Amino acid sequence: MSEQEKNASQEEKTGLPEVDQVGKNSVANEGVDKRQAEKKLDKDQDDSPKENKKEPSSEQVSNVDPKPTPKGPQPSVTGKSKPAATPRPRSKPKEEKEPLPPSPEEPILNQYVKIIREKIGNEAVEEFFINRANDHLPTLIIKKEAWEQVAKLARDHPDFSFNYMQSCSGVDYETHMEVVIHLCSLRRRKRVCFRVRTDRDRAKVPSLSHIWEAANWNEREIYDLLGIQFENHPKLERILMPDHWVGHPLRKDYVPLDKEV
Amino acid sequence: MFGLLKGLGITLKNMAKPKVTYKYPHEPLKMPDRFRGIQHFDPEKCIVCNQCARICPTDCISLTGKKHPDPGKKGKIIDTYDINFEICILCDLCTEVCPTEAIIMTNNFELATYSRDQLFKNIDWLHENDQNIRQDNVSMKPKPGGSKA
Amino acid sequence: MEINFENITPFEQEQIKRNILTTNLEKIKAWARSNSMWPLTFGLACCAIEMMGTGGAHYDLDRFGVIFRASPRQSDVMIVAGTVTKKMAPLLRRLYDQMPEPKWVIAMGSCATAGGPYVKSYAVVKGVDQVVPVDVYIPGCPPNPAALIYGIHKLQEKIRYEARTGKKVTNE
Amino acid sequence: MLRTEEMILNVGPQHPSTHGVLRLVVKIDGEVIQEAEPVIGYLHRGTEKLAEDLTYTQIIPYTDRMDYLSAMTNNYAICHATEKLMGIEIPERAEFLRVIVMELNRVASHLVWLGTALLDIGAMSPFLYCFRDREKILDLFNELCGARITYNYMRVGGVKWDAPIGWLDKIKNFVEYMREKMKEYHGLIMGNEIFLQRTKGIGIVSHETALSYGLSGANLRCTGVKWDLRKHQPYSIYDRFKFEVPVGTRGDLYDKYVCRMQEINEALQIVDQAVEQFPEGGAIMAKVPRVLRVPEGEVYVGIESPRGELGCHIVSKGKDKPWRLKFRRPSFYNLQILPTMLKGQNIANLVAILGGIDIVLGEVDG
Repeated sequence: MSEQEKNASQEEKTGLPEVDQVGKNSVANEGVDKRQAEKKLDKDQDDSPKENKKEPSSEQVSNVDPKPTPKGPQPSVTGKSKPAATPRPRSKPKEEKEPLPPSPEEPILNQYVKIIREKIGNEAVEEFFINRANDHLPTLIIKKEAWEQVAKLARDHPDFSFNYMQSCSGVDYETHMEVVIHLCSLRRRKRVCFRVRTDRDRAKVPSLSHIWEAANWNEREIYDLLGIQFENHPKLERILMPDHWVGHPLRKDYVPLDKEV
Repeated sequence: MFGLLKGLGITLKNMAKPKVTYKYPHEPLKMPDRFRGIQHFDPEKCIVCNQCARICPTDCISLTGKKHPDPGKKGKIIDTYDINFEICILCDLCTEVCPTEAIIMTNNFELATYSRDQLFKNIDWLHENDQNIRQDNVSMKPKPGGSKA
Repeated sequence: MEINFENITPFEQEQIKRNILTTNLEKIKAWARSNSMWPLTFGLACCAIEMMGTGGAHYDLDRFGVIFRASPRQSDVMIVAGTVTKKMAPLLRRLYDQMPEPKWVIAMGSCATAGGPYVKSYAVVKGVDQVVPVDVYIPGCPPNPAALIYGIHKLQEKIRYEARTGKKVTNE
Repeated sequence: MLRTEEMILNVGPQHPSTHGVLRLVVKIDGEVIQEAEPVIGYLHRGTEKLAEDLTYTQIIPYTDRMDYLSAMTNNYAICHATEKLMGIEIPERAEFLRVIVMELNRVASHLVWLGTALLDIGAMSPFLYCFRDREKILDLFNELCGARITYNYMRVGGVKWDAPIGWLDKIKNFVEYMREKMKEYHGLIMGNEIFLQRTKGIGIVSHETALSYGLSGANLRCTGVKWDLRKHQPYSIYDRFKFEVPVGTRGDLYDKYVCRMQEINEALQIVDQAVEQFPEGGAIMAKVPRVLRVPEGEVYVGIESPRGELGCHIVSKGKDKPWRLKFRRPSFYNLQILPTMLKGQNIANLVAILGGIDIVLGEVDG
């Protein structure tokens, strides 16, 4: 996988043949098409929100359920943007009638995806959607292998220039782990959310601490509380808990060793 | 050097100002009405709805009800009502959810004790704690007094 | 000097009572100690801010001879103000051991008393009395400065009472 | 030339000048700090884990205890995030009350900072003055919501208490009073030669470093970056008020001091305007279901707390309890830069620099 990306980046350096460029563009377009198709699906599925709501609750009771929750762990376009579609009193009146009018941030999101796919590779972006509840925040799910490259690109590319890390958190979804970073560009005043998924048992994500210094302690904290290993981290040690602590407390299956002191 | 003297001048000016220190232990300290000290409980008002115990973030309230002694009446009456004041964080959520104002806050804050057992407050203690009860309990409703004038 | 108590007049007796303080050493010691309690600033969390506030102008702990000391070697009282975590507990014990005798501990706030809001947390000690002996508990989250002053007075009373009667105050 | 030896010095966790239970392992060579390593976690209480077992209403009192110097902003962060996820719009009157208390809390928090930071560099009397004036704010809060530090004032959908009778007039008086006092502080501190020598040119941070470390609040603005979430990512009703974002130029301790002092002035100005525009009547709570079932989704909101960007990241799975709640705690980010700032400094500047960052350990450790 990483070899492929290397090739891709090498191609970049050596100057891409035009055919390739066109091909990539078409892929990006495909992504948009797929998205729209999914949107339609969303409309169809919208009728049954209650059933979906019940399922996760039953799952939380029994931790053994191997199936992923229908919406949470696999944040597809349908799942995440559903809250906007439910008939709640919305702060933005334009969203009240139509289930999903095009979001104002959508062209920007598509541009992000296009740039990443051009520069790094088609597989770098797993999924992308707009988090409507959160002020139409563009959200991209990145492949683990491309995580570091995407981060670098996000900081250095003039169309991104996300030079400020707002937040970095880890989430345990019981089926997998996720690292979520929220970036902000002070110049462009735009925000973006990148996510990366990793396996639960051998959670491992490349470290970003050499790109944003802010990631350093954050990754230590995530390692401490959730047990995600960060590759190439300068000092991956426990930061909040004592060194001899057993287990990672924020994991959903964490059982405290001692009740009292 | 001038800056230092200027600062000293301000300090000296403040010496002549009236004292701000409260004479607390010698004179009782008046707390505002909404101050959260410790709860007062009125068993007659309680309808054993369990809402206060459920909303408590630290689970410090425990209560049991029993059947109404008068067989003609429905519902329950309160049997025991305990607040573990060791872990009560005075968040005021219990008084907020209580539909009948059976549990309300008082202003009493002089609660230091020599042992942890004394911080376990039972129904009798809470009922006897009937000084400085908060007057203004309907918090969520707008009041005319809060307006600009 | 011999004083013959047999033949002093009631007037003289009255004068003696008024001018000569009869006491014992223990009581003097307790009086001195209780009026110059120097607490160790063991501020941990929110309660520490209230403790600082008590030291500020409006409540002014100096009135009671309570002057905050930074070093455990110079202090008699430890005001544990805030949440004691499992990471902090050994250090708390060490600081307590470093304090010279006689020493007292005030558990300020519900965190120090019993874990308070964090009673279900994995990282918090459920009450500082599991680590050091506590003399006075002040409930509240955080206790208001006046409650802290009340607690300190309670401790002063305790010191004097113990000296007067020789009994330990536990559950009185 | 005096021969010096490297030595490892352990500062904290219980230390008068650490603002809370921070431990620093400092490697010094003579008087010069070679290396400093903060050890944190002495106040880690597991709020995030506890929050997973609490309903959204029950979490609010816990946020009070995170950054205990400005509990109102913490209250606001969680309420704002939840409201965003549920799509609740809160009444105007509640918004005004929220802004007033948040800005007053910013003043109170900066006053604590001013008092303790100056105590660190050897000035005793500002501490007493600051706490005297802070007490006035706390009394106002006490009257409003019945607590001095841990307010538990805001609710999802509004605020708990309406302003009591005459409260707004008291605020007006306080703003007047505080403006007067700010002049006094100015005279007390600004001209003081000792203060200037201890702060000017100490602990310089460039703005690139500051951004990379994710600093926020006055720590970022003192380096010359104009970034205030109230202005640049407006939330609540801050776009209705006129205020400036003070920035520094050099990024040293003195600039931090100036920035924070001006922030107090700006906060007072916002309070003044909010009291002026305060709406007559109206509800203080939106219509909110009794049991808050937050729809599925994920939300991150950042707000400007006195220490910087306080973020709240909620992952909800459609229950009445959050699946994951994570706070972006500004002090945690701000503290990270400490080793860089301390390198090559005199040991005497350690507490001055630490005081300048303005950390709250309850927030660092979470």
